[in-house]
Amino acid sequence: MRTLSYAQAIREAHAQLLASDARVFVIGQGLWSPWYAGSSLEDLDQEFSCARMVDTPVSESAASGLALGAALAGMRPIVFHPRMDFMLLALDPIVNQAANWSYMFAGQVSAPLVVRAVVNRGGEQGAQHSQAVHAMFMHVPGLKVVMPSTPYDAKGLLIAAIEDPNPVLYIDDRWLYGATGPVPEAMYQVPIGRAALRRKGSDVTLVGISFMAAEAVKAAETLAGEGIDAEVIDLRSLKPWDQEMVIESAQKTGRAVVADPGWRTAGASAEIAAEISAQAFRELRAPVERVTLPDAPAPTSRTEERAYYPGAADIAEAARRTLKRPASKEAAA
Amino acid sequence: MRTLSYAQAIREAHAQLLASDARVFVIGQGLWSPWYAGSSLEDLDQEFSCARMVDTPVSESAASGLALGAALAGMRPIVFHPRMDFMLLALDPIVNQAANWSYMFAGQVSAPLVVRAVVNRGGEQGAQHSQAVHAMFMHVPGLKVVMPSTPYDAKGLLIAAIEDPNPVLYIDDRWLYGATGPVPEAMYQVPIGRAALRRKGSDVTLVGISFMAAEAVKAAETLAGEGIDAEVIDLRSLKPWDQEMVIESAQKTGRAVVADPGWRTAGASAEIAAEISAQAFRELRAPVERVTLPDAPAPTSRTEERAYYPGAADIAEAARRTLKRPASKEAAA
Amino acid sequence: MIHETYSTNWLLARWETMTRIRRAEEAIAQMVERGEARCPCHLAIGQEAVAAGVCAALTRRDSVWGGHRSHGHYLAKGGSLEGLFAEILGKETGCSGGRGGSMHLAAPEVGILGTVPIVAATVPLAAGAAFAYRMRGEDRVAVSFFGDGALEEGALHETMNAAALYRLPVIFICENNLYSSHLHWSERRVADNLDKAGEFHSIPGDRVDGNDVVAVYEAALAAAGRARAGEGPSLIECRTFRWRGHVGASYDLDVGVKRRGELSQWIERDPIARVQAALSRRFVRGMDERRAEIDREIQGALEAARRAPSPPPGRVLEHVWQEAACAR
Amino acid sequence: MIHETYSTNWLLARWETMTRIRRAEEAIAQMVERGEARCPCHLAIGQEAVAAGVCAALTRRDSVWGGHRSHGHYLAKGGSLEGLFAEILGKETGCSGGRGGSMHLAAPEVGILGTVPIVAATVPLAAGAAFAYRMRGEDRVAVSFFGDGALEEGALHETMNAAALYRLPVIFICENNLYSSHLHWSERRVADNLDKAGEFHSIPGDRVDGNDVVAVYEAALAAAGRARAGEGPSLIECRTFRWRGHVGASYDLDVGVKRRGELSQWIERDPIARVQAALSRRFVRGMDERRAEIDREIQGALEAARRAPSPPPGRVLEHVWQEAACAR
Ligand SMILES: Cc1ncc(C[n+]2csc(CCOP(=O)(O)OP(=O)(O)O)c2C)c(N)n1
Ligand SMILES: Cc1ncc(C[n+]2csc(CCOP(=O)(O)OP(=O)(O)O)c2C)c(N)n1
Ligand SMILES: [Mg+2]
Ligand SMILES: [Mg+2]
Repeated sequence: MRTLSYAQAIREAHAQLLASDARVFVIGQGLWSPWYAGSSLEDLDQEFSCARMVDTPVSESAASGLALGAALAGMRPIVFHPRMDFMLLALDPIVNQAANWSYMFAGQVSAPLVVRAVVNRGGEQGAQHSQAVHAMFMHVPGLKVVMPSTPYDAKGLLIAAIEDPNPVLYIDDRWLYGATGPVPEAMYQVPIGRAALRRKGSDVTLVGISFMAAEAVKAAETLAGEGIDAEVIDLRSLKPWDQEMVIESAQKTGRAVVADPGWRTAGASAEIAAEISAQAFRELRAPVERVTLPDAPAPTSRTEERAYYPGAADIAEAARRTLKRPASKEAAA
Repeated sequence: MRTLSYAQAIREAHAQLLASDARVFVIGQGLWSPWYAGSSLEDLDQEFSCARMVDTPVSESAASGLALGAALAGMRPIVFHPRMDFMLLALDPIVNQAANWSYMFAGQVSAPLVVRAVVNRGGEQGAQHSQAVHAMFMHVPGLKVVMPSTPYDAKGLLIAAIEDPNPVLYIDDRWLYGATGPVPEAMYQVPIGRAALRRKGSDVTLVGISFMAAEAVKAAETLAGEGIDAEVIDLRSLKPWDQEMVIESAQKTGRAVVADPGWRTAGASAEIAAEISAQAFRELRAPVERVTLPDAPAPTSRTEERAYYPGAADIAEAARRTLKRPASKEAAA
Repeated sequence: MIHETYSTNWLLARWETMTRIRRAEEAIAQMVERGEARCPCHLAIGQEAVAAGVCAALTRRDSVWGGHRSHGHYLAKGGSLEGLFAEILGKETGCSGGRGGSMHLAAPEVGILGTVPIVAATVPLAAGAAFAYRMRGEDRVAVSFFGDGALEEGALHETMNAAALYRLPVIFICENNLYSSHLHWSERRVADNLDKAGEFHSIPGDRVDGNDVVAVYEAALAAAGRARAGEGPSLIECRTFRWRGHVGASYDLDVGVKRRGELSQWIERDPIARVQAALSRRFVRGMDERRAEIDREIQGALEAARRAPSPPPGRVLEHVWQEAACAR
Repeated sequence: MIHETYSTNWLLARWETMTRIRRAEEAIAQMVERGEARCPCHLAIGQEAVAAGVCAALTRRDSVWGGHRSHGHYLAKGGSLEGLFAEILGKETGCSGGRGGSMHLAAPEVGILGTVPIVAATVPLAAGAAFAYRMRGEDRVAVSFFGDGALEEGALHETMNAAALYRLPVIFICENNLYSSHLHWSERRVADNLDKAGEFHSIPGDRVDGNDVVAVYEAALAAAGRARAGEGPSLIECRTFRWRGHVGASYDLDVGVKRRGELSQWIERDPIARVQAALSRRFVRGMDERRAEIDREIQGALEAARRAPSPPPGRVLEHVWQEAACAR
């Protein structure tokens, strides 16, 4: 199979959707510029015209509302927010309106809106350009939330999001744009709500979200070298999330680490840890560990950024704790 | 001690703060009208002038930003949102700005802003006038979040919120406005971050938030009649929350029910259940139970509202489950 | 005033629409007073000419979008009376399946994809529907009804910029009833110039007597013409007044809103009485029977709504998500 | 053009401020090119007259509020060079303690309570500070600097309404550099009339040549006068141009933004050269030494910033919450 980068896979999904479905268009801030979407939307304006790749004024709320209105009127828009932080200016159309529309009118009107938000962290950008607030949206009934970590899922989940009759929040992470992997050329869907088993294992379950799913895979390799056989689940969908796969795995291994690129308190990791703790109550042999951002805004300086962002080493360390293995030397240092 | 209603206690806190601190003012939509704040702000405009009780145009974002700017410039504003749903239009000033301000400038500038949001549910108002989305804000570093359930705490927490140098989200619930209780006449603070033990017990810990804390007290009475001795903790503060009291209690009783007036998935109850499960891992004798709203927007019709909102009976039932007691007859019916 | 060029039939049709709205809302007021309607109801009694005049300029395929005070929009566009009453009573047969109450009305079959009570929320949605029409090359117009208060929400200004930029076939109808809940306009802004709200975006603005159904109709027709001709959005400020209070059946005088003087002046400018006067000048007969017929229609719809079942509690989780998109 | 009524000293002071900004930003551009500065830097080279002209009309106790492109505002208001460089290098001695980088600058001692990069975010904050001044009866003015793009955000329009309604001592300075990142104004709106942005709220609007420091100063002084006299807000559109790209050191020509022709025209209208020409017409000498002096100052600040320590990683959780409010 071909290999594509994560950004290329997102671009291809857009291109194929635009080519195959006249109802699809993209609207939002930064579509025509390399600053905002990286290569994930490159030249789509030239390929499909600026009329279907609508780069808007700096008006997050109206752009999102416009997209929702078009969706209610039968289109399949993707509204683009180059940083999740900016999307917070559009909470009314997303949370009050899109999420509730089907329910409020007892299913008479569909809101097939895709909201795409990019997590764009690090690079000394600081508190207002780095936020990963997926947990806020995971909380909202009526929304679906997906966070792919591989090129394959990046393409398949975007297509699934467009096909879904409900509002879907699609969150990609710039830190994954360069990651490569096999991606079929044809259009395909990755089912929303199903996790992916990235590695079978028997000692501990690592549940990863988005970038942290990729880190969990790395952590599992490290752990394998120490004789720890980790099972790795990439959640892919946050709402609904694949309780079945996660719970079964935790019941099997008796240990779990949840790795989330968001903040800790009341984050996605809390939901997953709470459910594992309840549903695998008998089988768990250690408390569920959560590896998350600390409860602090993003700093800017490189030294503080390094201290701030967790990664594979932290996941491995948490896995060792569930197994009561001694901390690794680096971690101890 | 005097007895006041919850609404009167809120009003008294406002009045005393306005009288004693020239930096305090209230700004927001609906201050001069009985429709929005119930009696919780009654006649304060006449007592303290419309210049300090600023009823604004319908501009949630600007009103919140104005309040924040005034706070940065040394005032102690309370920005009022008569429904939490409307506050979603002001997420930028609250989440991107107020919450981050201290951190972004390394503590050089304080943002002593109180954001007051009213949860105003039921009454067939439906999906956009009923939301209790405190969990979204509990997730945000830099904010504090309090949710009083008694008149005493309603007064003491508002005063504490004003005294706090950080942005504090103060959430009150219209369903509690008529509740009465003892309230000292003098000004006093209820410390932010400390829960209240409402009932000592040994069989199961009921952790309640806001309206559901009041329901938990009722549930404990019912349970007492069945020989179940429940300990009831009113969380009062969501961020930071009193892990010490909650965890110690859960360790003691070995059983816990978290009762939250918000939605289930990724809600406040998830955080509390996850922490109890992890920190009382050895002591827990049953999975932590969560009593929450279902993952659905608020309906309107009375029949559906009744099915939608949980209460004391649901808490009692959850407690019985932790003790493997048979379900009560009504619940089974 | 009532222009002579309009046929008697045309005037009668407007009179009928306005009277149906008036009588339906008076029935709702009674339901509120009796405690039979429990959801918050915002009545537009006194403002009927705006809904009736605008919708007369539209086709069934055009869409209208409203807010918390939208009974009139819903009825003028052709929504069913029984669906409205049933919705307000929280019945399964309501136009929103009993999920919305007075503040959330839908009638997709006549171009109402939803009215919701977050102030200004449907304004960008209307523009988005217009965006869809323009993209698909359809000859359709979207109308956004909103109040004077809605112009205080930033999203409305963002939307006007977008509508002008994309030359959207959208009409912004500002129903300026001088109040936003308890606050008079002068407590909320410095200038009485809402017709100029779109000027910054070169959106033509018109100010009309919102109690003159012909004036409203003509302005809306001109705006619809521009929209259909690809000339983009228009804004119409319709000056009017709600007789009843902000919410519920009372007249606001009970809650300290000082508008007694204004109220009596505006009641004299009753939009229905004005059309009726024109009709009587033309010696049109049978107005009493016509009114009685409307009342029978209302009574019938109300009784049907009362008989309808409430939604069964067991289905409260339905429609959070859809399995398949509704055909549109 | 440069008015004859201004003293040589006055003109020299403006020249010095603008030159300090220019040279500091050129140094920052080099730091970006070398990879020494890693945070996103938005340079205002070419726009110096706006910051310098406005701040000349203010006192130390007045506050200014900015956004992502605020090096000039910070320096013109009196922020320290070393604090700026250290911040951009992510050092503990930075004006924001190394927590903000170029996009988050603070200098409370000279009235900068924070600049942040969410477009339009500080506009309501500036109005809020003005609200505080008015409430306390202080003779202070708040200035809100924002770009042409910021007028597309609804919050800005909400804020203008509030500022007009409460007659706040706030000045809205729109630095119209014709672009919002890669988009020319004509791709974002239909009319070139940003000076009219406040008209709907009766806010007086002025359009000035933003590359003429005297014109900017005079407009700002008039606006500050109105604010201090209790006459409320003003808006000034300063037409200018950024020479460099939206972000970073390059000229944008690399990323397909077609503005080569415009750029060379605007470089000819260099605001610093214009003052310098006026000074040379007055036979002011020693300009080279003055420039060398500024460069030495910059070099010294830069070296001090380089020597300063990075924040220790162990303190990354500090200042999420404060124990006690900062004195203000
Ligand atoms: C975002 C938001 N803020 C506040 C409210 C509360 N509210 C409901 S109706 C209303 C007044 C609206 O006034 P206007 O737009 O003039 O419409 P009218 O009621 O006069 O028809 C307000 C403030 C709301 N529903 N939504
Ligand atoms: C709310 C928000 N949306 C989008 C962005 C991305 N962004 C950063 S700067 C900018 C352009 C702003 O243009 P303008 O206001 O004209 O200022 P200029 O860059 O020209 O100085 C944009 C869109 C942002 N920072 N914040
Ligand atoms: Mg009104
Ligand atoms: Mg610009």
